Amino acid sequence: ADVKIGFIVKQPEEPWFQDEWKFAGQAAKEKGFTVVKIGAEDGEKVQSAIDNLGAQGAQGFIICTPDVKLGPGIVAKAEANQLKLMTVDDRLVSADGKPLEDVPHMGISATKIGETVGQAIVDEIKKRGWDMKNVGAVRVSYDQLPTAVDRVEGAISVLKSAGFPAENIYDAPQAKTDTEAALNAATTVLNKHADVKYWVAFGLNDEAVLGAVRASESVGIPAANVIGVGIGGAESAINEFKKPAATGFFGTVIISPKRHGYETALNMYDWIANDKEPEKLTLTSGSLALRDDYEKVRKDLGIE
Amino acid sequence: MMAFLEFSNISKGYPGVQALANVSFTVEKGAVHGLMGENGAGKSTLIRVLSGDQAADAGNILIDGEEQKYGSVRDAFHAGVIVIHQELQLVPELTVAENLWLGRFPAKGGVIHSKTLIETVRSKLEEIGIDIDPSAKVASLSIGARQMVEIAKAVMLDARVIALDEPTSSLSSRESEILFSLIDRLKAKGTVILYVSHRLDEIFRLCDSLTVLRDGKLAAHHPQIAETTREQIISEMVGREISNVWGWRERPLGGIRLEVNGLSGPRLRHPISFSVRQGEILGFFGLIGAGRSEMARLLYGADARHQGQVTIDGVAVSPNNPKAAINAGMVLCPEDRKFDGIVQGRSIEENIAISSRRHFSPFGILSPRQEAALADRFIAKLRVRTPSRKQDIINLSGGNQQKVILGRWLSEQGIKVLVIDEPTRGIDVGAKSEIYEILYELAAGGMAIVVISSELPEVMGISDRIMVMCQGRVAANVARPDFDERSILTAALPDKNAAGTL
Amino acid sequence: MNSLKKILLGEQGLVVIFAAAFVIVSLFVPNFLTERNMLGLLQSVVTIGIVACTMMFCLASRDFDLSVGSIVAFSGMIAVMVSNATGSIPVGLLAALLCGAVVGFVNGIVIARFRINALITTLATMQIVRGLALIASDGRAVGINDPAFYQLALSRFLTVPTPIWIMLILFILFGFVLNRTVFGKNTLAIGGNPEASRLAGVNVVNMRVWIFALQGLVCGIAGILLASRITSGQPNAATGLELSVISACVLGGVSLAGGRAAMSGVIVGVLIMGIAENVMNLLNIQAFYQYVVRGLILLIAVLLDNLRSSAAGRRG
Amino acid sequence: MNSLKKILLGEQGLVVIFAAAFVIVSLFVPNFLTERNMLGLLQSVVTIGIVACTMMFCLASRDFDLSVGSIVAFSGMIAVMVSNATGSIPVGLLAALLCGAVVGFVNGIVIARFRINALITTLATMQIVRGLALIASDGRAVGINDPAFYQLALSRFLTVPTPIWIMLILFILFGFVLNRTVFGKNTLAIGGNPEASRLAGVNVVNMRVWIFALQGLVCGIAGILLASRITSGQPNAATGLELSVISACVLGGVSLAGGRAAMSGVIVGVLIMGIAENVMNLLNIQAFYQYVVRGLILLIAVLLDNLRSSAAGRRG
Ligand SMILES: Nc1ncnc2c1ncn2[C@@H]1O[C@H](COP(=O)(O)OP(=O)(O)OP(=O)(O)O)[C@@H](O)[C@H]1O
Ligand SMILES: Nc1ncnc2c1ncn2[C@@H]1O[C@H](COP(=O)(O)OP(=O)(O)OP(=O)(O)O)[C@@H](O)[C@H]1O
Ligand SMILES: O[C@@H]1[C@@H](O)[C@@H](O)CO[C@H]1O
Ligand SMILES: [Mg+2]
Ligand SMILES: [Mg+2]
Repeated sequence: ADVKIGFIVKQPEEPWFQDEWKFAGQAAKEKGFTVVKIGAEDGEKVQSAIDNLGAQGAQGFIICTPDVKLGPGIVAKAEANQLKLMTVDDRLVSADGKPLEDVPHMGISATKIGETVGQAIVDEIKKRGWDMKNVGAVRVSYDQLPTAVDRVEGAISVLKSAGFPAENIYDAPQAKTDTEAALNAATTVLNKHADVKYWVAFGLNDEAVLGAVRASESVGIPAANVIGVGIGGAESAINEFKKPAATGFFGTVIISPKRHGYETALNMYDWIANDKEPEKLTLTSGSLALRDDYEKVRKDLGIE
Repeated sequence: MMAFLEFSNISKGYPGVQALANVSFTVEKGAVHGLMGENGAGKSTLIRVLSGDQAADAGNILIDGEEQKYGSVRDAFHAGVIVIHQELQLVPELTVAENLWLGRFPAKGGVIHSKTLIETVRSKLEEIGIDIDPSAKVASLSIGARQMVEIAKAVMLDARVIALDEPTSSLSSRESEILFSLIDRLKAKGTVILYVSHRLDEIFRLCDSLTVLRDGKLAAHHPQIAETTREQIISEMVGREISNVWGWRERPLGGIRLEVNGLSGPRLRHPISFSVRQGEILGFFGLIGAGRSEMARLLYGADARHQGQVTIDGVAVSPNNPKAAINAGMVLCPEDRKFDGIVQGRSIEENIAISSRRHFSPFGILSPRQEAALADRFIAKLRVRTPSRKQDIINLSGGNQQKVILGRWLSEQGIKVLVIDEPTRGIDVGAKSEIYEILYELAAGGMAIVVISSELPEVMGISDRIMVMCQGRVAANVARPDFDERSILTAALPDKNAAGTL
Repeated sequence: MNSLKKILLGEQGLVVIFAAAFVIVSLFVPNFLTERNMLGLLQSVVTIGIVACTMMFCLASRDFDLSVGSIVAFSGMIAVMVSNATGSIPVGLLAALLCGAVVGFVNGIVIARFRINALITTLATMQIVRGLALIASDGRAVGINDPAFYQLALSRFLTVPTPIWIMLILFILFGFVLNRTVFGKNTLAIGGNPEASRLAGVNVVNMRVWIFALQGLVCGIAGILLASRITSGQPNAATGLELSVISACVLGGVSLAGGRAAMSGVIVGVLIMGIAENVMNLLNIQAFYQYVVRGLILLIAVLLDNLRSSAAGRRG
Repeated sequence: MNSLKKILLGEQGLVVIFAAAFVIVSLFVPNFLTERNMLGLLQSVVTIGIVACTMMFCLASRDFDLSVGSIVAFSGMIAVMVSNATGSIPVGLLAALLCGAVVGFVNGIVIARFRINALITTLATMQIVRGLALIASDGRAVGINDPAFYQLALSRFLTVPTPIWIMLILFILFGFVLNRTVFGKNTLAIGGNPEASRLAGVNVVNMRVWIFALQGLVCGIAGILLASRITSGQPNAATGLELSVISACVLGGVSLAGGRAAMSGVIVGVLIMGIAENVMNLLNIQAFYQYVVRGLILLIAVLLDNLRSSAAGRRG
């Protein structure tokens, strides 16, 4: 029979998920199966997406869930529709917060990415020879999204253990996850601490950090005094590197949508067509890309 | 006899206006008591205080010797007071029956007993001689029919006191007669009726006693209406004598100004043709629903025409576009001022200048000084009672709103044709004769004027010629020398043999 | 021919147009008209459908409620948290319903008694309640301890899942309330002419408070069912619900100017929204194009309805 | 004493209340009243402020526009993409303005000429336009080739950044248009009573189309400035803008029932929203509590204004 698999993602507008879908599509083309792409922004949409897949005769699906606590519901729904289930990016957990180990997962821990960001910042501070006491950190936060909390907390833990003073870390809460909101929040922080000369910035993703960098520019802090490290590595970050002069956007931690999209789709196909069950847990890692080496990093990760 | 209803030292002020000041009078049981006064004298305010809608600043109301302390319309209703307000208070989306029962639906456990709802209304309407389908939506009724629904509301409930605020202003004479006989019946039951009207004929026909208000104060109280005269009441109201209300005089007529050829529309199926000459006042008379208002709206382009040509001085007026009509020199004062006339939330000044300001607003930029001057001129000319031209029009009394709409069009320039639907609806006697004077003045200047009115004396009093409409057709065309109340009324009555074709 | 025209242009025109569209979709979209897909579709509109019942009353009385999404999320959270804390699901459910009703009641008091604009008030409570939900849960979803809670959504009666039954019951109930009770007629009257209603002795203030409280209670029901379906209380659930629900109502002919509403229309509005989503996914339409298609469907639906009613010669 | 009361209860009461609040905040919130923070605050309200100018007209004429956020994002994208493609920034800007105006025009035509409900229409175009922006960019941010584009937002005149000047100019311009031109008065008249305005010779259909087109154009300006500030065209920008803008207007006393609006009120509304955000960040209030505080500020602001105007005895 024809193989049909679903690929459900939580934020279909985000470039990251566009890429995952693109690579899943590529796998489908190569192996001759069908991928049904559905965006599901909340738990309710996830439920109907799974029903919908069942109705159109899919045999399995991959999901990046809007919330990991949806785990038991997703598992139940998949069973009810007799669909094989795999997760990507974010791992499902049970009611008590323990990972659902039976569900095959490919992803990267949010805390780990955050730690990579923190490390990149610490290294660069040292390289530039700044005294951490004189450096301020903008934590562009979006605390209603658990992943976002894990990421920034990851970065903060590295900073702190490298001796960055905790009282120099300032919270800039975004009202929404776009650049403008980050820009407005960060501007307030920078103006509140007008005496601080050097700044570092981190947040949920590239857009958040970009907002902080734009804020530093608008209040007249020179690019050389700013180190912003984002997460994602899609167009908004690349655009920054392509600018003729270096900006405060120092680098970004690229995670590969290729592996997440292509491999998960392939694994699911093998599971359905050849009854080959995928690994229970595959962890991928993020790679830091800078202005000078981003093209190479992207190539290594299989994206161009 | 003893005083059944007593107002004692009632005062009520609004910002900038003392609407009522120390008003006291009494009404006896079973009496119909008239309430008269100029526009803005405070009649509606007094009625609103009686209805529990607005609290008086000071004073008491006593019914049957008992002091009333009600704080809401509901309380007043339980005290046996029912009020029919000047502005119709119906819910257009509900049916006639539902409107009549609103606020006290027949229900068991919250579930409406729909059979009772319809049937009681049907039999009641039949009993009092109003021919309206109880299950029709109010939105589908004409203003006149809506007014009848309001009246039925008062009659249906057994009230001790009923107040009617200008109930006949949108009724034809035939419907008014139905109302009068209802009032007679209520009176016989001992109900006290407070009756507000600007029509002296009605007051003398109905009332046993009368109070005149002026500037919010009691100007006169007549316990026996027979002991006064029209002239006395008028001078108590307006503070001067008005000898001849109509004041018509001969005028020279010019060439044809407005020509209407085969005009028809969705609610006016039979094409209508007529013409009006320069300086001529053409009156349209007919019963409720005869199609006069629809004719006027088609003429002006307020509704889409099916067919027909309208020309002014030989130039065609494009259909379905009021703005084009104004540019061609035609304006319309609509009959329904609340929905088609006043712009709520805006000042008197803006309501007057809305159209004419284009003449003194270069590049669309206003001239506040000229607008103010214009507003002041027409407030004075039409005696609009208001503390300031900046007053929101919604706060004016009904008659004063009508005057402002008139001011809107009188302030226009280059008008050749004035179509005016029920020009003096709700307007006091003093202002009435002034409005007629203005019409004569405009006609003398060469304007062609079309006046639609349901008041036969008015149409006869001011028109040079009368067209009578009946069921959407022109039934007669009478020149002034041939005016005769009887034949005009006969022409207006539907032919019993012909099928209702509208 | 003439009678066809009559049906199309009659009161139930939207229903007829909808039925026609349904038949076309059934014929041309594979997998659409299967029992599974129909049940899935109905389940996907449970939240919108339930909340639309009372939103209809709210709009019909010329009010507006933007806080429904937050109340659904909040009461879902409360249901889960209280169930977990007390170990008793009924207590949790009661707490959730109570919470929803209280928020709605507060909305009503502020709007009707203090005469604050409904848009601003509910925009404010929308944020306050969402904030409370986030604070209560520290921004994270709360899992359900007792698996019996899932049964609310999973259990079936005559092969149809319970949430769908509940939605159907509420449709019937509120349809009845709107057309046959004093409450319903007063709601329409207030929307049609608040001043006239007040002068006729309808207690407008109380009515409005009741409508909002009811709206809150019904959001509580929707919140409980949602939490059970997604097996957790999520502080971020149901964002944007308000616009979907209001559009469904307006699509179904409820007038934002008040005074006009019909349950049949609202049901059709809800189903149109659900079917559009369902069919796009069945046809595998790309995410970005779905935005465009969704917008076009909305437009076409009201356009058709408008052509119909203007042909029927209603007054603007 | 009496004159104080007069000022507080007068037409400009909201402005006075706002001024008082401003003084209090300045005294008690550290770092608030610094030049840098003031400029930062003003920059943060540029998008809302600019769009509020025309939204005021839209609401005053009893209409409603939910598509503003999408138009801002879309025209920002167009500005960047066309600038990149043609190598000319002026051409890019022109294209963006044109695009905004065209979308607004289409809104206007559908709403005014085909008489479709404004809420539904703009909800539809909101989705369609967002979809188009996503399709055009494949969902990705588009970088700006020519750095001169950044100067739109970065350049300063008398130490004040250009976007703030543009916002101020639009405030003055539209304040003038509202109070001193036939266009403004006609807008208010339509809002007060559309049918009466039509019969008084106002071309209601054309006016409404113009207002929507203008709204689109102004969204184009906001979109360009936003793209320049964030140095890229982002298809996801400005989501939810519509609600913020509408709340700012309503806060500023614009009546949703039409017919009432004042530029001074809208400016105050916009500033209240901006200051609330700014002060909460300065005071380091936690994200979740910010929701609650934002909601409360909205409520208190309208409540105060309401107390004021009901004390002044305006009619409900
Ligand atoms: N809500 C209000 N706010 C301000 N002024 C008001 C308000 N209601 C009435 N007025 C004023 O009070 C005065 C009395 O008005 P009222 O409506 O009682 O007059 P009326 O005698 O009924 O006149 P008409 O014959 O024109 O109906 C008028 O000057 C009117 O402008
Ligand atoms: N909104 C409406 N919907 C449906 N029918 C209407 C409407 N308005 C008027 N009609 C009907 O159209 C016909 C013509 O009404 P029109 O208002 O022109 O009469 P009229 O002679 O001006 O009488 P009046 O104004 O005193 O009611 C009547 O049969 C009336 O019932
Ligand atoms: O939402 C984020 C997205 O921005 C991307 O960084 C990949 O991970 C997802 O969780
Ligand atoms: Mg009156
Ligand atoms: Mg008439």
